[in-house]
Parts: sequence; structure tokens; C-alpha cells
Amino acid sequence: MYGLGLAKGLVVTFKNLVMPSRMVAIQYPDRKVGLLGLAKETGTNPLALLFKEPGQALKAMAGMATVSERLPQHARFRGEEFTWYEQRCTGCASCAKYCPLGIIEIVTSESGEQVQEGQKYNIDVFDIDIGRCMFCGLCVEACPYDALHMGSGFEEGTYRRADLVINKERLMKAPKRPSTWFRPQLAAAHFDPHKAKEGQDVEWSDAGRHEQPTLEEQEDKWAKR
Amino acid sequence: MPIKTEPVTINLGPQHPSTHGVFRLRVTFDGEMVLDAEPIVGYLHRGTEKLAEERNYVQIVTLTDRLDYVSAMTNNLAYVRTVERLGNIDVPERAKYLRVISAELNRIASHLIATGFLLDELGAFHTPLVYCFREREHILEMFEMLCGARITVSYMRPGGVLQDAPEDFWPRLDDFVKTMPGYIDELEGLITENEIVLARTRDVGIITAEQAIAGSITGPVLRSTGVQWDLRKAEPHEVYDRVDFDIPIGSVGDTYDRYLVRVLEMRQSVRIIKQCVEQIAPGPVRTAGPFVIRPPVGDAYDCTESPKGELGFYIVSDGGISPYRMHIRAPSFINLTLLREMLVGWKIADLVVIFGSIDIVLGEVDR
Amino acid sequence: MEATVLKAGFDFTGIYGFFDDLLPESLDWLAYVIAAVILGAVLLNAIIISTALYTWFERRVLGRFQSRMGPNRWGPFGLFQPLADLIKLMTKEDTIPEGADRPVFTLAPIVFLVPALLVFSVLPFHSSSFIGKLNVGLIFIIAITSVNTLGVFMAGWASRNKYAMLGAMRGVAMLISYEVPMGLAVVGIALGAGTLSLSGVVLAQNIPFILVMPLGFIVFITAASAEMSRTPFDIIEADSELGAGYNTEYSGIKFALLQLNEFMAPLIVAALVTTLFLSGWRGWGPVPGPIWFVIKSFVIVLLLLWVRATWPRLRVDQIMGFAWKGLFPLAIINIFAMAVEFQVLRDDTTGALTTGDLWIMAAANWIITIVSLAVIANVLGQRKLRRPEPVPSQLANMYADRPAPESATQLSGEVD
Amino acid sequence: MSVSLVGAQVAEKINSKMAGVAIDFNETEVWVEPQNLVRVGKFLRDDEEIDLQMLNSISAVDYVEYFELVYHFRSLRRNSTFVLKARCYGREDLKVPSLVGVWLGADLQEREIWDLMGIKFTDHPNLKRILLWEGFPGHPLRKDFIR
Repeated sequence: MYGLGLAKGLVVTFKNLVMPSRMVAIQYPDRKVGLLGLAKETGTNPLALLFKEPGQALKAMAGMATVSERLPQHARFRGEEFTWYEQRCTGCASCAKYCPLGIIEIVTSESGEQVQEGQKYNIDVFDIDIGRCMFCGLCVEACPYDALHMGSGFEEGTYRRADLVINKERLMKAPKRPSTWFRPQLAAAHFDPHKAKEGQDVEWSDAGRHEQPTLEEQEDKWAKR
Repeated sequence: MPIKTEPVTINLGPQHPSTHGVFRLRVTFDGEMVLDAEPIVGYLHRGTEKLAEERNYVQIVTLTDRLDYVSAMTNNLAYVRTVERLGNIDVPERAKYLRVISAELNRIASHLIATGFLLDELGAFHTPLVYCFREREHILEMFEMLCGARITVSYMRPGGVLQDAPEDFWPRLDDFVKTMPGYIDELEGLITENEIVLARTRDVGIITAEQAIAGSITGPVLRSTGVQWDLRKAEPHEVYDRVDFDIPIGSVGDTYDRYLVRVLEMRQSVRIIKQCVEQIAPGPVRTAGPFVIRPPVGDAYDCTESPKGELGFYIVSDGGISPYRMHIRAPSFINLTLLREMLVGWKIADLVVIFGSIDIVLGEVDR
Repeated sequence: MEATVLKAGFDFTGIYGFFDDLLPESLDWLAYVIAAVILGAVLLNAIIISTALYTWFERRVLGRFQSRMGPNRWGPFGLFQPLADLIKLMTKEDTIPEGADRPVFTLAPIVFLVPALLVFSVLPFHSSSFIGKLNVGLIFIIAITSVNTLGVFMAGWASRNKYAMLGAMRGVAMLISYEVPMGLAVVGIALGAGTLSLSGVVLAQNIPFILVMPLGFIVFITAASAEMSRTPFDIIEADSELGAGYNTEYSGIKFALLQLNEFMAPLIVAALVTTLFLSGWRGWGPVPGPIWFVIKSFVIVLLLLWVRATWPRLRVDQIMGFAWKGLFPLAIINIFAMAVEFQVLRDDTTGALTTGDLWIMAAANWIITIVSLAVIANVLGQRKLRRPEPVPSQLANMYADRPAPESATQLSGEVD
Repeated sequence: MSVSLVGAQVAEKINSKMAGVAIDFNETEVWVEPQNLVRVGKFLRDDEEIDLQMLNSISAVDYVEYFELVYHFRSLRRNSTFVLKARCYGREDLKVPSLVGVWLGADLQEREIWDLMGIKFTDHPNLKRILLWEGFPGHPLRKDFIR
């Protein structure tokens, strides 16, 4: 009583003011850095920095230099831009059927091969409207051939709603860094989309869940019967 | 000649700093005193129950995340248990443990928000609120590890859990279990014996046990009146019967008791998680089953103890791929029955605090 | 009593003297006016810039309290943030609600700002500050600080908004009821220092008055923080209940003036407390007078910030009760104690108090403070804070259908 | 686990008290006529043995030929649950007595059923729409609600 509780409150706030471990704010797009911070970030010692790029160093001294900083994401993060392997996709449209919002538009046409034997359709249109998507991942869960994977980024903002529709070309060109959500084979391979550098995309052949049956197995399974 | 005063009617409208979302309260004041308070809800009504009739049983899981958007895991758990009871699907052991761990983590996150916002309404300039959010961040990061999303988790499926926890989830959970009691002590240090908090919340907005039961109030609000009732003990589902924990109760049923019950429950949840981590064994996390479930004709009601109270789902199935009718027993909605009795007679400052102590989430009230 | 240390260098007489030589004899009043204008301009700009800097400082420190950064985007370490705020507020449209009482609405911010600036004029920043020697300084301050009560009501009434009206009514009740303890605390100082002029008070403080009359200090700082409606008394613009209280309808430059006043208030209280209780500019060592003044008021500002970041708000009736039942008797006890000690200890001829007497007074006052605080706390209702043990009610039994496990009713929260 | 009361026993107890009130029952549910809901409710609440203290939830289901009101009860003292159902035929201006007199908790739930399903509850303190605005045409949760 007698204000002891109030004093206890003050002690707690003072502890949070003083202890550096409590400073948890992450300055998202870029972090303001002083000269030493800049040196640590660019790996050069502060003096060399002064001579190499004086402009940057002076800005750093005024505490204005910025260094990009990101929230550490987990490999299983359901990102926004999908990863799609056209080699694996047979145009079965189970992703479009399974999406609760029905925002995947897929148009396929005859591909000439024998469709009964599991050959592919030609996919003419494959649009995902991520403007209305809630990234629940049911399409990725429903895809039987592991052709569609969740992406890993979240910075897909655009100025026009029409740009939010991901079309087939954009999916084919995009770097293949899928999230390991509902893809245990990627997790087993310890693939982390956020740390993958340039050349470390996941190829279509090893993005699949079940092992690829060799040609002989397929033949004796279908042709012989 | 008595001073001619006239009651003022004010809309503590959908747009107000302390209404936990789009909740409108038409309040009639006589000066500072509340004469009459009438809740007007429906601003966040998305017709979840109508939408559910057009989706199959797995797609509805994404709908239930958006009900009580502060504790999505418990919504999933309640829904999924009802579907399992309807289609008598059994659940592997490891999935049960993963469900209880994520539900209890969610309870801590939800209680942190309730306590943080209660202090914010008391006027403590957002500092305790930021501390609570800082702790909640650890939990959201763990959810991101489990299911890829922080809030809209849709982690559970009828028949188990969508996917197993990654390896780096467990060390993170152990570290959380070790540090969380320390943070709770710090939070209590900031609040529990604080004279101003005591002065503002002691004997404010009291409801008695009989009133609470007659008003079908459940959850921490019911327990704060001294009624020791918790579905995790009354109807032990998943692994709650293999885990030892207590049900804290309040003594008088005022705002302070509601706050204290929530803090003690947070400690018990940490205790449950610790025992679950010790007892969990490797194994499958989901019983194999078709994507599209067709439960037999019939109806089923099942419920679980969400941080706000008893969250129940009543599903009627006509054998098709989507439910014929799904009714959600939302604790936040029903806990509002006694709002008028709790508020009348108190001042504006208390109105905000009492309303905050009931801890409703508008996604669940309006469905 | 007055150590008239006429130092050369930059002070009022200097400017006046300079212009006096320049102008012919008949225009010496003009020299006086010019000197006053220059000094006023310097003082005004100093205060407003320091308030702007203080807004940056408060937001940064509050950020640190809440484990976040605070503004650091604009300019080095976010120092241009106040400038950015000012530009934003000046360019924002200055709306007047329809049906508002226009003249009163526009006049309110001015009524807020003028007293805040006037208080600074009287404070003795340095031993030779001319205005600080105003012989009725204490009464001037008490009179000026009570003007913003009028401002609160004008703003609340004129903006024709129910929330603002509620905020204004509360504000007026609180501000008036906290004038009394603040005034009485100042009476204690007048007794201790023997004079009403602020520089006299500073000179009399061989021991800082905070040690001599701790009760006076507690009453003054509580009443002053209520006077400027800071936590735990910020019910005027209680953001969780009334949105933004009286400044709900203000925008644009009027809102900037209100914000300026709100952020100037802590500086005023800090400066006042340093002058009255921490012996103003007096300090040992090479550090000059004004720097000591700034350091001491900086410490008080930090204390106010610390309290603002931590404590919740009291309810209106509790605040009023605390003022009349809590602070008022404490202030009277303080005056009574000071009067008795002053009468007993001062020597008959000059009526001055030696440092030795001050130490005796300090010892006596400390005991009186502890005793009276304990008594008042008990009287004010500590009993209510005890909590009966929780007893599980008979209305529910979770184990009705099966034997109750042994550790069923362990209610304490410790985690094994 | 919560013991769900056996329909047969409860129906037999109700019929012993008020003849012919419990029309039909199965292992966990009992059907009653809508008009004597209040009498059955009072009996279920006050009876020593059944003692259903809390009205857990009211759901309304539109089976096109009739509307079915499903009342879930719970006894905290005996940790038991019970389901009471009532069928009201016809589609326009259905009248069902309100249970607010017996359990205060029915208040908001009945207003929601009136709002979304269109079943009127007689002598309810303030039967107004709770989720939708006053002028909303029709009741959305009905099967024949086509906007």
C-alpha cells in the first residue's frame, strides 16, 4: 500500500527503459545507422570508410545513413507471389476448384496427346488474382502434382488493382523460390526461400512430393496391361 | 429551485478509441453517471453462417479463423472437433498434443491483449499494452513456424493438424516456456498492486454468480464471480485430462477479479504447454482421408474453452459436401447480455473499463 | 537581502544602456521599449523552440519506455520531427465545426498560450535576471496559471461537441480544485524564504527547499501535474474515454497552439519546481548558473515523463476527493509546521533564517511528512484494497460426473 | 466428460409432470410443442434432479417444411448437457414464446434468430434486429432468401 505498488510500476518501466534487450523494435524498410554501425554493416573499418565514400560517412555521422533491415521470416511463411512449375502442371484445375474464393482462373485446351494416359493439357490462361486472395494455401494443399507452391515474399503492393492479377508469363519468369509450406520435401532439403541466393532456385524436378517414376515403371504399369 | 438538468445521449460509436473494434453503445448520461446503455452491433457482420452453407468442410476452416481473430487456433479447434464428432473421424495422438499446445499459446496471446487493452483504457498511456504486444510477438512467430501465417492460421483440419511442427519450433517453444513466467511477473508488478488500478477496478462492474449463470456468461467473466467452471476440466477433450492444471477464480466478480483471473490463467497455460512438450511423442499428425468430407446425415454440437468463453459449433449435415446449417455459439456475443446491468450507475471512465474487462472481439460478436 | 551583483555582459541594463546612449535624451522611453521588445523576442523564441525540442525529446523517451524507437526518420535522430509536425499542422485545413461559437473557438488557443509564456518571464534563470526580481513573483505565477482553466472551458464549450463539453466540464472542476493545494504549497515557500520575489526565494535557499519542506514538494508537484492535466490526472483529454477531450474539434494551426501549450506545461512545472524547491540557478563548481537551472529542470522533466509513461488515470470523483481530502490537509499541515518553525527559529532582529535553522526545520518537517502521509493514506481508504479469499461457489462442480482429482482446488498461480 | 441426459428419462419425467407435452425423443433430445416451451423450460430449470441452470445456446434451422429451434442446456452443478427441440410449421409470421423470463441469456440470441431467421418471439423485452439494420428486407439465413 502507500504507493508501493505505484513505485513497483515505475521500477518495471525503468527496467524496460534501460535494458538494451528490451529494445525490440525492428525498423522495417531501413535502419538508421551511425558511423560505427555503417562500418560494421559494410565490413570496413570506420576510418577507411571516411576516405572511401566521404558522403556516406558524413551522413552516417549525422545518424542519417540507412541500412536495409528485415523481419526474420520462417521458411514456412505463406508468401504472396505464388511459385508455379508449368512442367509439373497438368491443367487439372483442382486448385481452382478448391479455392474458397474462386479466384484462380485456368483455361486449358487439347494438347493432342492421349489425355487418358495422364498426359497434360495445354494451359492457355492461368491467372491468380492475389488482390482478392487470402493466402490460405488450400490451392497448394489441393494440387496433386505439387505444381503450385506458396511464395515467400509479402511486398506485392501495386498502384493498380489490375496489376495484382498474376498471369502465366509472370509465373513462368519469376524466380522459383517456393515457401516450404505443406511441402515436406522442401523442408527436408532444408531449403529456405529467404536465404536462397541467385542461382539456388528449386528445379521443377525436385519440387515434387512423390519420387518421379522412371519410364520403365510407367510403361509396365500402364502399357503392359 | 432545483437545477434543471437533462440527460445527454451519446454514441460511443463504432469509431471510438476503446471499443475493441466496431461496437456501438448508445449511452444516456446524467452528467458523468450512466443511466442507460444499449449495445448496437452488426457493423462487422459478414454472414459467416450463410457462407458456411456454400463451402466444403475444409474451406470453412479458413472462415473460422476470422471469427475471433485474436484466437484463431481455438476457433479452428472448436470447429474441427465438431466435424470430427459429426463424421466420427479419429485424431492421432501427436495431433492432439499439437492442437493443445497451439490452443494454449493462443489463450496466452488473447489474454495478453485483454490485459494490455484494459490497462490502456485505464489510461496508462499504452506502455503496458506495448509490453503485452511484445510478448505476443513471440507467440505469433511460433504460429508462423507452425502454419506459415501469424493470425489467419487455418492450421487444423478435420482429422488432425495440417502439418507437423518444424524442428526449430521446439527449442523456440522451450525458450518461450522458460521466459514467459518472468514476463508475467513483470506485467503483474506493473499492475496488480498498483494503487490507481486498485482504486479504479476494485468493486467496479460487479456481477454475481447467479446473474452470470442466468445470463449464460462463460469464460473468465464467469470464473471471476467465483464459479469454478472451465470446459477443459468439465469436458476434457484432446489431452486436457492428461495434463495437470488449475482453474483460477475471482472472489467478488468485479473488474479487478476478471483481470486477475486472466493473468493466473496465462500462468496455467504455460504450465500446460510445458507438460505437453514433455509428453508429446513422434507419430502421424493427420488421419488419411479424402479432401472433401461427406459426414453422415445428422447434427452435432461440440464446444471448447476459448479465451473468451465457451465457443461451440452446431452443425447439421444432410450428407452433402457442405453443412446444411452451421450455428456458432459465440462467447463474446452472449457475454454482452449483462452489459446493461453492469454499466448502469457507473461513470464514463468506469463504463470504458467494465466494457474492456468483458473482453469481446467484434469478429465473434457479429460473425 | 538582495545580492546585487551587477555583472557586465549581456543583461537587461546592458541593452537599455546601449540604446540609451544612442538615442537623444527625450527618447529614453524608446530605448526602454526596444530593450523590452528584444528581450521579449529572445525569451519567446527560446521557449517555443525549447518546447518544439521537448516534443521530440518526449516522444523519443516515451518510445524508449515502450521498447520502440520514437521518431528518427526526419533529420539526424529525428530532430526535424517537430518542424515536420509544425509544417503539417500549418498546411492542414483549419476547420471550425458548424454551429460552433466562432469567436470563442478561435480565441481559446490564445487564452491557453499567453499565461504559459508569461510564467516563463518571471522565472529567474540567472542571478542578474531583471524580471526575476519582480517582488510579487509567487502570487503572479499562481494567478497566471489559473487562467488556462478559462481556456479549457472556452475550447470545450465553443467546439459544440458532446465529448469536448464533457472534457471541459471535468477540466474546470479539476483545475479549480487543484489551484487550492498549489497555492497553499506556495505559501509554505513564502514563509520559508521570507520574500515573495522568485529570485529572493532562490537566494534564500541555502538548503534546497525540497529537503526543508518535503510535504510542500509532494503537494506542489502533484497539484502542478494535475494543473497541466498530465497522468495520473489527464482526465481533460482522456483519450480512452473522450477521444481527445477539449481539443477534439481543433485542427490546423489552432491545434498546433494547443499542442504547444500541452507540451510547454511540463517545462513550466519543471522550471517552477527548480526555482521553488531545488534552488534555481545556485550550484557549485565551474558550471554557470543557467546551466544548473537547465540540468535541474531536465531531471524534473524526466521524472514527469517517467510517471506519464507508467501510471494509469484516476477517475474524476477520485481526483476531486484526492484534491480536497488528500492534498488540502497536507498543504495546511505543511503551512502550520513551517509557521511554527519560522516563529520559533528566526532571530528577533533581522528575522532571517540561518542555514543551521534550515537544517532543524528540515529534520522536523521530514518527520511530519512521513506521519501525515501515513495518516492521510489510511484515512483515504487503504482498507478497501484488501481482497477476500476466492471461494469456489456451490453453483458449479466440474467433477460431478467423476471423482475429483486431488489437486483440484489449488488456486494460487505458482507454476511448478 | 459431460453426461448428456437420456432423452427417454427426461421425456418421461416431463410427461409425468405435464401430460403429453414431450411429443418425441431420441437418445439425447426431446421434442416439444413450441407453445409450451416456457412451461418445460421452467420445469427443467427448477427440477432438483435435472437442474439445467444455463441455457447454453439457441440455434434455428430452416428445414423448408418447418423451422426447428434447438435449445442446448447445461447443468453446471451436475456437469450434464441436454438438447430440447421445437418444430414450428409454416413460413410466415411464426410465433414462439420467448424464454427470456426463464433464462436471461436467451435475450440476445432470440433477437439474432428473429433478425436472421424471421421467427418472432412473443413477450421478448425488446425484439429488434440485432445484427442487420432496421430496414433490411427479409431474413438472410432462410433457405429461400435470394437477394
